[in-house]
Amino acid sequence: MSQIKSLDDLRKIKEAVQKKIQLREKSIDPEKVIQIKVGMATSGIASGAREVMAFLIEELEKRNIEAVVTQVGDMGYCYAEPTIEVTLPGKEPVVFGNVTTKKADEIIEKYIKNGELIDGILPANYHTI
Amino acid sequence: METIKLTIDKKNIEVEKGTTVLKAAQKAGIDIPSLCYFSLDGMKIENKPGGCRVCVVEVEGRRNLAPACATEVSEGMVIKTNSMRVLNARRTVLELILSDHPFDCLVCAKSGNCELQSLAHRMGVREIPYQGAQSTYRKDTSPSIIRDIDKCIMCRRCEMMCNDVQTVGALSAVNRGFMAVVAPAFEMNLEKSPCTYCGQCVAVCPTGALTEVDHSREVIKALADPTKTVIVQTAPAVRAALGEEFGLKAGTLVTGKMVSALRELGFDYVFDTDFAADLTIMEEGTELLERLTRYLNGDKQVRLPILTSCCPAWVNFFEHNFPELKDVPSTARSPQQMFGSIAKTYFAKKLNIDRKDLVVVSIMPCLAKKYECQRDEFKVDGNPDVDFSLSTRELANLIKLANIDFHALPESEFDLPLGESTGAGVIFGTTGGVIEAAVRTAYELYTQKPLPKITFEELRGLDGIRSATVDFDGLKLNIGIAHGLGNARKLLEEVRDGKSHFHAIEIMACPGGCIGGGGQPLHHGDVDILRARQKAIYLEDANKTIRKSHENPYIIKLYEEFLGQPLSEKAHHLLHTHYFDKSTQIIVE
Amino acid sequence: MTQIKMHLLVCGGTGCRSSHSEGVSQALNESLTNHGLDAEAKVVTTGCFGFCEKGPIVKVIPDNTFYVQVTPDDAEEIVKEHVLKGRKVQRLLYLDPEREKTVSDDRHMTFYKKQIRIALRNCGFIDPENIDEYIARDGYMALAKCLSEYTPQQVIDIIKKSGLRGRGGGGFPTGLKWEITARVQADQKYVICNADEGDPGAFMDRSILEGDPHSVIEAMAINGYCTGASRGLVYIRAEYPLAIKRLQIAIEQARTYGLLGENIFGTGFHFDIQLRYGAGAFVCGEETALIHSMEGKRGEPTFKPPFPSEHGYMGKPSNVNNVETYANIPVIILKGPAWFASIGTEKSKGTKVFALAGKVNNVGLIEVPMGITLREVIFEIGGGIKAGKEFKAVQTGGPSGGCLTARHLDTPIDYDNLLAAGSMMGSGGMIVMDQDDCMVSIAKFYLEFTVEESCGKCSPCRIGNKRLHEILEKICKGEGTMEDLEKLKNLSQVIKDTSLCGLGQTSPNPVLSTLENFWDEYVEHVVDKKCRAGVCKSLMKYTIDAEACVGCTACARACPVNAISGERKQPHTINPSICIKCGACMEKCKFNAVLLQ
Amino acid sequence: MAIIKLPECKVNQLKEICKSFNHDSGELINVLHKAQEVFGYLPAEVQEIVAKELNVSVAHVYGVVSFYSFFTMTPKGRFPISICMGTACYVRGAEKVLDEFRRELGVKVGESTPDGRYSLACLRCVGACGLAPVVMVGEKVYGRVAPEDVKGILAEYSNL
Repeated sequence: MSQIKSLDDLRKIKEAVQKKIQLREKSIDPEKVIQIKVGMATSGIASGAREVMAFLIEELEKRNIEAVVTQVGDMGYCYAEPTIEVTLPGKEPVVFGNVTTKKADEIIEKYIKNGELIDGILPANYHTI
Repeated sequence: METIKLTIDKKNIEVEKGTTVLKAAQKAGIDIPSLCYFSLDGMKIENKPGGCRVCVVEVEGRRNLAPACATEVSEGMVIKTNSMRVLNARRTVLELILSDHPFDCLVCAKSGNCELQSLAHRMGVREIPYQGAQSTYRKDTSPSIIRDIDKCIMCRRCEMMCNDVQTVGALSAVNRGFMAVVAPAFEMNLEKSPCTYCGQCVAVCPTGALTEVDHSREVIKALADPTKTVIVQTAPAVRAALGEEFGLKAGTLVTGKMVSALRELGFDYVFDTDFAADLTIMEEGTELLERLTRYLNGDKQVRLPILTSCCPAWVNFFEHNFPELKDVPSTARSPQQMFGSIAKTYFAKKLNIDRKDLVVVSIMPCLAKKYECQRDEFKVDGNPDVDFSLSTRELANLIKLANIDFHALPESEFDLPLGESTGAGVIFGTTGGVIEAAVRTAYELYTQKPLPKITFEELRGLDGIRSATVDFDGLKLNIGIAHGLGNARKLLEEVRDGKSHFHAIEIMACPGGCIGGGGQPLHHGDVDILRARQKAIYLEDANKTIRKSHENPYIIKLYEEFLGQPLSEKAHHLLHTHYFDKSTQIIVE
Repeated sequence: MTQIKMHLLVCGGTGCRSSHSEGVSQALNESLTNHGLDAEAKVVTTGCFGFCEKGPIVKVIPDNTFYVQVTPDDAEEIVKEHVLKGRKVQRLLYLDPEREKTVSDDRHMTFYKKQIRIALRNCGFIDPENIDEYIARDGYMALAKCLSEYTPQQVIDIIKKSGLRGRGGGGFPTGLKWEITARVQADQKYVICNADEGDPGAFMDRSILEGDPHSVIEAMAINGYCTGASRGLVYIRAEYPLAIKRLQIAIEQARTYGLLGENIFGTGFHFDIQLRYGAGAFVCGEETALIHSMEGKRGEPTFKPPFPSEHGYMGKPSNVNNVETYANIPVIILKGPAWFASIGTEKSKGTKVFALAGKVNNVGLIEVPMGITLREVIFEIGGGIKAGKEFKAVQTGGPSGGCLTARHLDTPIDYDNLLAAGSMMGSGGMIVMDQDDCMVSIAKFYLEFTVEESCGKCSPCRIGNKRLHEILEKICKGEGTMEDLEKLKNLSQVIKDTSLCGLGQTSPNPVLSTLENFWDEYVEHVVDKKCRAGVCKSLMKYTIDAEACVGCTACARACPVNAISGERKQPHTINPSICIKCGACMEKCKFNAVLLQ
Repeated sequence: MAIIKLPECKVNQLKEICKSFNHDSGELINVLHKAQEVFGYLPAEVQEIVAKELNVSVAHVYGVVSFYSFFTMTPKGRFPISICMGTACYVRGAEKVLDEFRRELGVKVGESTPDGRYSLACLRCVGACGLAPVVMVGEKVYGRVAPEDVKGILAEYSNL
């Protein structure tokens, strides 16, 4: 560890370490940021949900978008795995089916960034715990 | 001087900033009762733990009551010392203290002289409503002091004396809460502690928790035994204080009445420790000159400064705390022991009786003397040179016991030969006196010239540590004086560290010297009493025709007939001693 | 690189560790490794979550899943189901007792709903042994701001404006205290943190030190800057080994970063902190006693004035605040005094941490805004009284506080209201009692504590409290008289009025408040010789229900003192003058015929 | 004159502790903590040496030792049992648990069993109020202890 010699040093360290707990910071009030839930039941995992989740976490951070990505169990859309649910602050949740990394990229760019609705939206008829 | 205006019981008064409410009230003529508070003004001795809560008063604007002893006055303060709230609280607190105190006033050694008892009397306590368990402890008897700490009220005066003033560290508050009490480490006996028996704890104890070991019964027994010749010696400070026990003003000299009283009590000979004090000067003065001469002749082995050794508590102190310096003090025994030694040899021979049939009693202002006379090195075949040592207080009790009207007694003279003394012997009773007496003699012996002026004002006073330089006809003699063992410790540390510039140091364990001894009438914190006693001692000196020890004709005769020279082999054998290492030893197994 | 997508926060507070939370962390870590998930999810040991009732607690982030009473054996399931598959482990979720539904997201738990966490902001959120996590939460930013942007007086003014009052008991305005210490001229001054939390049943300060030690260190440094002190001392109970360890680690890390030591932030300000250990004396919570203890002496208080601000440790001016007070400071600096003052009541600003314990469903550590009512605390946050029993009293302020009753339930909690109600804020103990608690015995219990903890220096506390306790014992034994009740009153008043320090000045509070609020119960003990709660054994009587007794003689044979007589197959009777109330008969009786009344 | 006998290594250890605190009498309590860690308790000999090393009177050291409940002059049992008597534990029945331990072990609070196996003590709040009443045996914490559990707890240690 290096010594902190000034306020700037402290700020730099803060920025560097903030990521470590960002996950927790965002969870304090998840409604204020974008919430993304990834269906992660066995079928989801088999159809690549884990890769999609990793992609989302990485890309959102790269693109400086504050979001909480959580995993949930079976969403009840076996026909459209992997599924993800995106909730923009103050809006109703929207569920996307058959999400690949490519599709995920599109969701980020269009729906999350600009609120544009895109293909693949599923009717909201499920309950998560 | 910044002053503060305040109101106490509707009286407007103005006092110096920093004054306590207790003292401010005193100034206004209001005597707030107090218990744990104790001070010897001007001697830097003060005990104000604010613990007993007897002196509480009501301060306007304050939520709870304030202890008058610890609360400093502030501008515009309005104080009530006698509101119902105060009176009820004070009484309840006192009742609580009494509820944890044995009810054996009738047979208590302190009865009649107990501050707790007088307080209960003053407040008219007639019952103890809050009765319950009492804290009880083991009773402890040492050669000098009895601790009956069931009677301890946690005023902490003894602890303050033992630690802050005397730096002896034998006592400390121990335990917590209801079982808190002042005791030696591990609540062991005082005898196993570094206690010096200076008796200052006894001198300040407001109750019967700390008292002296009473030897008057043994003395009465000896007086009643027709086979025994009983002789008595009286220490110089006793005559300056004994009168107080009979209602006389402090500082009244009662030498002649005291002698008469002792005769009435049946002592066969009434002698004076002052005689032995003169003898001490002969030995100690000569020792000083001897060491000094060796030193001036370039002897590197010689230990200077020389330290006086007539105070037994002081001897105990360095044996416990500075054993590495045990060859520094003079080897001369104390006057009490010199007297005993000469009485049981020289005088017994004169009477032609066996030492076992001669009982030597000493009247001392001191409690350490009780221990001193029991030391093994002052016994011959188990028979002590001094059989019993009584305190000034015990003597007063004996006189009262014997129905002697002290005031009506005539003035009488001491018996001879061991009753003749000089002014030098008398001043042993106060701080600075021993060294002044020694200087009077040493000067004339060293310079072979008569003293131009007999008194040395520069050596007198009540400051804890004093120093002066005396001109011995060109030889500048640096003299140090300390009274109170805490002050002594400071000088001792200088000696130990090789930083002392003194040639001779006088040390007395008690504040004020023997006039403030642990066996004296209780002064209850009145420093004027000590001053008056000191004045009386110097007056007695001034009244004497002979004021230098080496001019005492009976001392001269004693050397001619019996001892030969000071520091002779016989003198060494009878009048000198050696010291022991009493410090805690760690033995590694 | 795989991103960490999940944090598993495991409570590492003393409470949860007592129920083996360390084993849980270990098991979680092992399981994550076994499943190859250690790069995706991370186990973090945090400070106390406060919900000690149901420890050990594991909280899963980011979905705020709150698992309770987790054992090491549960780790595998959590990892396999929740971490891997996103399925919450139902059986470990908290069950809301009122709605009888599991609550998965702790934000919806009534226990947390009314809480505002300022002093506890980082407890249960960050890893207290990692300074980076503290810095990530704006840690040391307040110190940096003070040193670089404010004068000491400006900082003091901020604290004054915030209205923060000492959280240790007395409620003295913190800013004013700082100002007094700052004004005294001296060559050396000290910043002292009182972490000698001795109230039985209170663990606020410990939880802060265990969960967020840096907040205290930072605040002490800020105080050093304000008062001109370069040395800080934390007086901490030796009975808090974990808090000591975490504090030591935190001090080391702060030193390594140069946040303690010479020339902090390059501003020429020096400050460092040392620890001093308490050794089990409640009275050392009093600041003068604490200072004596730090000096290696008996922890006896001395009369004030002089106050430590003028004449403290080693005779030097010393600012003494407790842990919780310090923990509030950095936030106040960063968020501003107005924000802080917007929380709470007119004279008591901000929040207060309480250790809620006793007969409530949710025992734990809570932080609530000043002005919340006792009802909200006990019945909402605390989840009501255990086993559906009836609320009887709540004792606030530790042994020096008083017992409040149902009629105080809607009193907003702040310094002044509690005092007016005959209790006090104290350091924040809050013990709830139900119908099974005898209020005379409760008063006796507290007095027993005071008697044991009195230092013995002043007579009213040393002897007076002992007498109070004796009288209460007498009453509990059924030997009390009405005169004794008068004695209790007078004695209590005098002890309050004359004792040397805060301990004695408040020790009769449990007696006075129970006398005031439960007078009938005292009278019952004294006059009717009855204890309605059934606690005072001496007032209880064993009898035999003649209808239920079949005369089997089992009880008579079991009685060690032959107090039971009766013919075989006839109802037996107990001679109450012989009975020693050992209960052997009741244990032996198979027909529930022995009654205790 | 007090004579103290202690094994050399212990004396040296004590001296080392005092030295590590610069023989500062203000550190007396920290020194005593360390000494108790080493010896398990603070017998008179240990206090004498500490007094000597820190240059304070042994009465003062004892005054401090006897003031703080954390310090003890009697050795603890091999399995020290502490019952929490904090308020939370008290209202949830700690006293009955204590009574049971007293009965089972036949010792009073503050005493050790004659074989030195167990010692019984009360303490004030371990901070596990959620688990009240709490009992500690050594470092191990037992929560929600009922009088009936006492036998079982003791049984865990009877063969160790």
